Amino acid sequence: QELTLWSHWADQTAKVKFVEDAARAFEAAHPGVTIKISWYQKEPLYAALKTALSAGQAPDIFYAETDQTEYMKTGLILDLKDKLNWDAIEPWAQEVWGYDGGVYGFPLEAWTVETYTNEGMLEELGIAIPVDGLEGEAFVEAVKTIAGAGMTPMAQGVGDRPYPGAFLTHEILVKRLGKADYESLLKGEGVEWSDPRVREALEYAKEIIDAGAFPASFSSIKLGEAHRYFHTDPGAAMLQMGSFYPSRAFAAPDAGGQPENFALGIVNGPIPPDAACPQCKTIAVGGSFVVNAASEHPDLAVDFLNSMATPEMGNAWLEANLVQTGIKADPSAITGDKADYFKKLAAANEGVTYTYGIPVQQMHGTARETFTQTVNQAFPAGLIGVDEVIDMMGSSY
Amino acid sequence: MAFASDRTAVASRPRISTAALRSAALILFIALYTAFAAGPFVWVASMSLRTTTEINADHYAFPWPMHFEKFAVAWTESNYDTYFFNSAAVVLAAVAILTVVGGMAAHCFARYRFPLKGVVYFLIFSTIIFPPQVTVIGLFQLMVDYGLYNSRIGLVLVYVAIQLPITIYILEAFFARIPGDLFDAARIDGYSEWAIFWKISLPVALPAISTTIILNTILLWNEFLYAVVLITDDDKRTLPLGVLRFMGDQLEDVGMIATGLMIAIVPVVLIYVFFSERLIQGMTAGAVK
Amino acid sequence: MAIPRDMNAPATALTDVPPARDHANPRSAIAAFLTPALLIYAAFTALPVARTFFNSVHLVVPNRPDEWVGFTHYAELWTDKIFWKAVHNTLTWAVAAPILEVTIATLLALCLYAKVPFARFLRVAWFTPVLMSYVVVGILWMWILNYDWGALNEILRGIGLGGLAQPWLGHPATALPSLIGVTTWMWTGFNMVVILAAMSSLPSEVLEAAELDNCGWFAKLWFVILPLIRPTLLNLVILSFIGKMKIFDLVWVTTRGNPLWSTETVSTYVYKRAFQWSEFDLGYPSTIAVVWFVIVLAGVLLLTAIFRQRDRIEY
Amino acid sequence: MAVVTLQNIVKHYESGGAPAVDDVSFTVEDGEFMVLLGPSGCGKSTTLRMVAGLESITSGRLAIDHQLMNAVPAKNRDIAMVFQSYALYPHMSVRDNLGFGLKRRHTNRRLVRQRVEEVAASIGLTAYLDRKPHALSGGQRQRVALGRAIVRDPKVFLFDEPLSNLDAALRVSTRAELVRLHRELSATMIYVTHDQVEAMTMGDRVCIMEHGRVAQIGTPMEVYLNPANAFVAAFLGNPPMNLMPATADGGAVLLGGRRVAAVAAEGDVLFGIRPEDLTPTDDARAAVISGRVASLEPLGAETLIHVDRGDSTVIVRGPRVPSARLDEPIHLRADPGMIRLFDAATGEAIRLPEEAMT
Amino acid sequence: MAVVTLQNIVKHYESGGAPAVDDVSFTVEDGEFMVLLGPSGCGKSTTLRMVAGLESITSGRLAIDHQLMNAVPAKNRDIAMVFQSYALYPHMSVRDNLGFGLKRRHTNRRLVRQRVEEVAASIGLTAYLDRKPHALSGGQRQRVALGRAIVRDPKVFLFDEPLSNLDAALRVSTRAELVRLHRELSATMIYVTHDQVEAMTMGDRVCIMEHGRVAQIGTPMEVYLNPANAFVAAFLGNPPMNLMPATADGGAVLLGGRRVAAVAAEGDVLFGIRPEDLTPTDDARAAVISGRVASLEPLGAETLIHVDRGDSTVIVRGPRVPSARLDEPIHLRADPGMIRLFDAATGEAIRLPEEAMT
Ligand SMILES: Nc1ncnc2c1ncn2[C@@H]1O[C@H](COP(=O)(O)OP(=O)(O)OP(=O)(O)O)[C@@H](O)[C@H]1O
Ligand SMILES: Nc1ncnc2c1ncn2[C@@H]1O[C@H](COP(=O)(O)OP(=O)(O)OP(=O)(O)O)[C@@H](O)[C@H]1O
Ligand SMILES: [Mg+2]
Ligand SMILES: [Mg+2]
Repeated sequence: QELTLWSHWADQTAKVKFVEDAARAFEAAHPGVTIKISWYQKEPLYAALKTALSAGQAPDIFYAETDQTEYMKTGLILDLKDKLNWDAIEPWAQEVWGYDGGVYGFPLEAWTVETYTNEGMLEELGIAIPVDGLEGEAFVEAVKTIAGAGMTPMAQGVGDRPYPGAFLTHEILVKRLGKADYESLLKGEGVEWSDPRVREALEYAKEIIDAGAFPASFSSIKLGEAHRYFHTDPGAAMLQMGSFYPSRAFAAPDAGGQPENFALGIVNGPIPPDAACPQCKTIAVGGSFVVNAASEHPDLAVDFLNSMATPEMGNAWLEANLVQTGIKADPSAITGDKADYFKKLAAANEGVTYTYGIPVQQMHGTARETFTQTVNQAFPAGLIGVDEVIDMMGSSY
Repeated sequence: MAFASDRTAVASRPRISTAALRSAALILFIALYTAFAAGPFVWVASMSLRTTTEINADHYAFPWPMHFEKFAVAWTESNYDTYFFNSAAVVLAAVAILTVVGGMAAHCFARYRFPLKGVVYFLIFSTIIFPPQVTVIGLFQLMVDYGLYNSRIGLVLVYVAIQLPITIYILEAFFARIPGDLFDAARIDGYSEWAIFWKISLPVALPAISTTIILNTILLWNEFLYAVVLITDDDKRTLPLGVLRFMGDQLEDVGMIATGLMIAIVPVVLIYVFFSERLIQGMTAGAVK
Repeated sequence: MAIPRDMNAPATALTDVPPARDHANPRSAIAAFLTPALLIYAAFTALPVARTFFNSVHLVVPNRPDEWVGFTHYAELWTDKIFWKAVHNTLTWAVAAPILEVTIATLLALCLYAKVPFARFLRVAWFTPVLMSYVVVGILWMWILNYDWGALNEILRGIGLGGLAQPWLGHPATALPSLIGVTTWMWTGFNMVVILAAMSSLPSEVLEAAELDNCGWFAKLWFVILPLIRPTLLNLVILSFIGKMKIFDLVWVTTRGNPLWSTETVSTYVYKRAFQWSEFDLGYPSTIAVVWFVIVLAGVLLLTAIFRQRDRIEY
Repeated sequence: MAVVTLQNIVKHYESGGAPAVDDVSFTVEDGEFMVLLGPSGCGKSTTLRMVAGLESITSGRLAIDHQLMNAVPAKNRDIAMVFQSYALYPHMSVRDNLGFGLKRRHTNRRLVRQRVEEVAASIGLTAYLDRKPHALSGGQRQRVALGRAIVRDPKVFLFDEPLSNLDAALRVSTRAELVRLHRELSATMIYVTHDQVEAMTMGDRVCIMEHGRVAQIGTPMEVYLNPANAFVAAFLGNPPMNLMPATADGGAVLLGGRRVAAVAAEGDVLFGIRPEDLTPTDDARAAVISGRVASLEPLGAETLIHVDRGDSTVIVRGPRVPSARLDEPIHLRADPGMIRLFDAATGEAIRLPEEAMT
Repeated sequence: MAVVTLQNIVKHYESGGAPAVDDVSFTVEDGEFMVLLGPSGCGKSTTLRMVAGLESITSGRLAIDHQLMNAVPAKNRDIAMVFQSYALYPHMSVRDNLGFGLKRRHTNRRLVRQRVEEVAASIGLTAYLDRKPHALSGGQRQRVALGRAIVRDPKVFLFDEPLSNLDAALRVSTRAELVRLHRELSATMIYVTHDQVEAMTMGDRVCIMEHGRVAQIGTPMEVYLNPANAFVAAFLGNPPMNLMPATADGGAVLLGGRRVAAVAAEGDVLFGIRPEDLTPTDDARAAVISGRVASLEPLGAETLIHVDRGDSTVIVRGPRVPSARLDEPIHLRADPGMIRLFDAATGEAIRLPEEAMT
């Protein structure tokens, strides 16, 4: 019997190794079974999957992310509700993959949106940001101070991704509206973009942006570059980034990692005035595996996924990839030089309320496209103002 | 500015100063444009010999020491060898088939009159306007039906199909200019139409053939969309995916990307250098004239 | 082949002549030459295209029978702002780029035609950009246009024009022009080679006649050379036009249509709709493709009509 | 060798259009050298190409050696053709050009090689066997084209204006070579030209065509001396026959009021006389034509005298140093046996009574 | 109009290579029609192109109207040239082709238009003014090329084999037209050709070139009758002068043992006589040449008799119906005034005593 699996992460060796190891272990435990994995980049994978699924040629298991509700909608993937070992999986991760009563994905990778700080630089400028974050004008002042000193306050860029530019606005909106209202805003169900709270939140974000939060090269900085920009050259005070940050930053400095002795801090992002949920944060389920509904060995496929759904595997993932997972794991069990980081991360996430998924994972079609173009890029780049955002987003549903 | 037929000293002697001024401006223009055209290439070439750390320190320094070992690393660590040979095999086969099949069709359009010739020609040619991003899906379904999905042969045939119209277009123009007497002479020498195609049309049209070979090789060597969608096995994939791999998600490894780019560019440059004189001749007569 | 018959049979029987056989255009040979191309064309081009036309009036979702939706996709397209923005961008590109490419290429070809020194080297140097794929070119130019260390801004700063330094691909006003510049960089050399070839095959005596008719180099260029290579120029314009109407890879590698759709092209939009919008329906993207096909075809026909030579040029 | 028979051959390029060849019939005997002569566009090449099998025959019958050939493709007709453009294969050496047709028919390499070298020697190309055509002079190319035909030893040779791309001197010598060749091979040859010197000096018979139809067939001297109609008369000869409008009153032909011939015709006729058959005379009454010397054209060996008759010009061939002086009146006597008359309406020749003929 | 002076003109295409034109000097007088005649590759075109300014002059002086022209670019020389290929602007109508050169010099549109129509009328092109060149026949194109030259009313007209692309009949009539034109415009013209009929009939003077050097300059009759050397003798005439090796013993020239001329020369000479100056005779003793009739070439108006002398062939121009019979012996008498002798080594003509001259 042969199981086929297509996945993203072709160039992320740690993840590849994790899945390949699991596959080899599974093969050892199930003689006669082979697992054939094709590794792709994300773009090509999506193109290949789209065509292959349309033609009924997709593999048994494949990579998916939570925004791909079309799989569920068209019944192309298997409902795993009664199949997967859900006890080993975080409840929020299960909730994210819920659709119409079923649960569809095995949430291997997960991450939170964090505001990383360059503690050394902040100290030099005499700015202190508590773990719980700065509120209202305090944050704006901090940004102004940093910018005034000729430094870059926040190192984001949108050169190659449809979401990092939106982190600032997104976090502010979450905090201002609270989890439920924010989700209905994004889905276009209930809360409108013309809602005064939205406007206030946007105006607050605009204030930060106008204070010079982002570098001039904001539009061309790519994800990887933003990391380097933040920790090495020329250096920035803050970086709002997914918690996959360390998967790159903890590499050797020669390979683009952060300098030794870099004082990395993690804090809560800016909190808008009148925040409904000052301690709201975002957790996103990233790379997940789903089972093709047309698979010839669905049970075998589920068995394979279950073989990864163990706390040991969860910890192995954490250690190898330095990013969270939907598998229940115990970060405190991690020892060694990364332990410190996981402690900080745990501290930063102490007592927060999670919203699930960043906006592009929750939106569809024109709205998502408009969001990427405006909130993710044009707005933070200072190309458009609050009114345009409201107009364009409002008319995009 | 001197013209070809002005090469005589006759024309330029009396107004030396303005002529010198003009030629200085001309040389400046040419130098600037040359820097513009070739500079980027030189820049990547230099970066391909430097490590990312060196590059980040100074993006424009001379590549010293030269890290030729990067090529070896790129070649071995990223499956480049497999990709490279797949690309070579697929492109070679596709270009060979294209040359023959396209040549045959072009020969037919150029030499014979038959009913609906204009319509057929228009049909074949008009489809080159179609965005491949859409047809690829329908094509995918068909490839599965044909049992050619995830096979290099399938990719070869698709490549033939996408380059066929332009190949026919270029060759037809050239074939049409081969004097008809040549074919009549061969007929009288006792050759069948088929033999005439092989022994007269193709050899005589060598310049145009080289043109299409170069163009097709360049375009197919760099083809990306179909290569991604129609091939799933890693050991059947082609080079453009390898190039993309270097600009991976994790790190901006500028130096390594540059090395990968160079590996992808060099074969095409070699093909071009090898055929470039022919290309000129081919252009004179075929293609776009 | 007919069996040869005796000619000395009664000459009245003109009717017994075998049916005329077209020696100049033998049917069987025509069929043999055309069949392979037609088969490949039908199997790998015509069917997918036909399929696209079919899809454009259906809702096409896997695991569901195709549903006839009439022209609703077309109606939707009519009001799709992003689509029209993409059309606008693509047309701008498809009009500007051929003009730039062909004009600059003509100038360059003239330089080489005038036999400047190192002509062979220059020809190769100018041609090299076209040897690189759009992916390579895209990466390369992202570096060149990089705000912080890109060559363009470095040069501007170097010559004291640092104020003009821009995030070239990041601003709606400069993104599209920058990309147009990139395609111009890429394709000018190719056009130059073709034009040079056309110029070299001009009859030298006609140019000499022009000289005797009191033409300086500009008059010769304007009144004689350009009109004579007009068919070549037209072909180049059309090729370039079609190429830009389909442009995808470059945008995809560099800007993906950002910022604010200022570099969105029809092809990238089609791709987004087909592969990225988390929808399986192929109907709408197919509709875009069909509408675009019609627009491009019209454009090509229009170009040909405008620039067509009423008479052939023979020399 | 072979007999070529054309029977009522018609060719329409476009159905419905005017015929390019219209009801042409003639037979080329075994070993005969037949020349097709006519102005540009009269259908010579088309006729030849139908014989070769390069062009389909719209109607009529074509036979070679009494075998009907209409449906036989060119490659099976065993015919050799020399093209005006030579049509040498540009990518092959002279050797391969010569051997190309042979190789198709014989497989024995050595024999082919031998035959090629034999022919190359006979036409003086041995030294050039390994050159490509573009490295040959016009005359050498022409000889390769010829060699390619000879080497095959075909049933019929066809020539489509093979000399017209050569310069004057070469043309003369190649003409002689072709005649020699014909004599040696005693092959059936059909030769298309619009140069009448070639037609006159080379052909056993000449077929003169006009607008796709045959105007006259005969030996060179026949057609020169007794043109079947005014077209042939005006086409042949350099300068051609002088043709002047005259009237016949039933018993005699009157030219400018003078009685110039006795013939049983009526109405408007054309009076024809060749330039060499006119001689200046002092006896104005014996003259058939009088006029003024308009110009003298010395050709070295002889001088052409252009005589202005008022409404028309007559050309006379005179000796190197003619007695005529520019602008002076001149009287011309015509050789009575050389006078030809044509119907002014149809152009057909009018038979003169026996005594008036040569 | 203008005087064109060439003084020791030399042209090397490749420095170090053989000169294409080697020390050529001559003067074309105002209104003169000068023909450059010579075999292919002898440097005629090169000479002409240097006069036009299309080719640089390696050394020597070129003057037009006594003004040194070496450094003046073509467009400022006020010269018109008719090319062998016509070189019409293929994208312009006949009207624009004619008017182009004028428009480049005058701005007055109406004058240009008027002049173009005037010239078009004079060369019979009025009906074709709006056609493009490709829609014209060869002869019409030729006339456009001519018109383009005339319309400008230049100082000097240059012609580079303007008739060689025309068919025989057209060539004759265009020749006459050119002569008329020259007479009407009385313009200075230099005319390149390798066709000696053109040279003979058109030129006021003929300059015969060989290997880049001037072989002889003179009026057509001068060069025809008294060629300066054997090259000119063999080049002119169709068929050319018969040249036979003979020996001189100081007082007489011996040809085949017969005494054929009295001259004060010594050693090997060439005995020259033109075909039209030989006449068959029955008197074997009066004959200078005897031989066997090798072939008869009837040309309609006359017949060429090829006489085989054993070691060489002599051509004789005979009447339409010659008395000579194939393969029979023949004796030829030479017009004594027409005998020419050349030094066998240098080819230079040997002056004959007065009495032997015409
Ligand atoms: N392929 C063709 N299609 C249509 N018409 C043609 C074709 N070839 C020749 N014709 C026409 O047929 C007629 C006869 O042409 P053909 O070539 O036989 O003339 P020709 O006597 O050989 O003339 P030339 O001396 O110019 O070669 C002409 O009116 C010509 O225009
Ligand atoms: N552009 C050139 N470069 C080098 N050599 C040349 C060039 N043009 C002509 N020649 C050489 O110069 C010599 C004279 O050439 P030219 O064209 O003047 O001859 P021509 O007398 O006009 O001959 P034709 O009758 O063939 O036109 C020839 O040997 C020729 O090969
Ligand atoms: Mg013909
Ligand atoms: Mg010449």
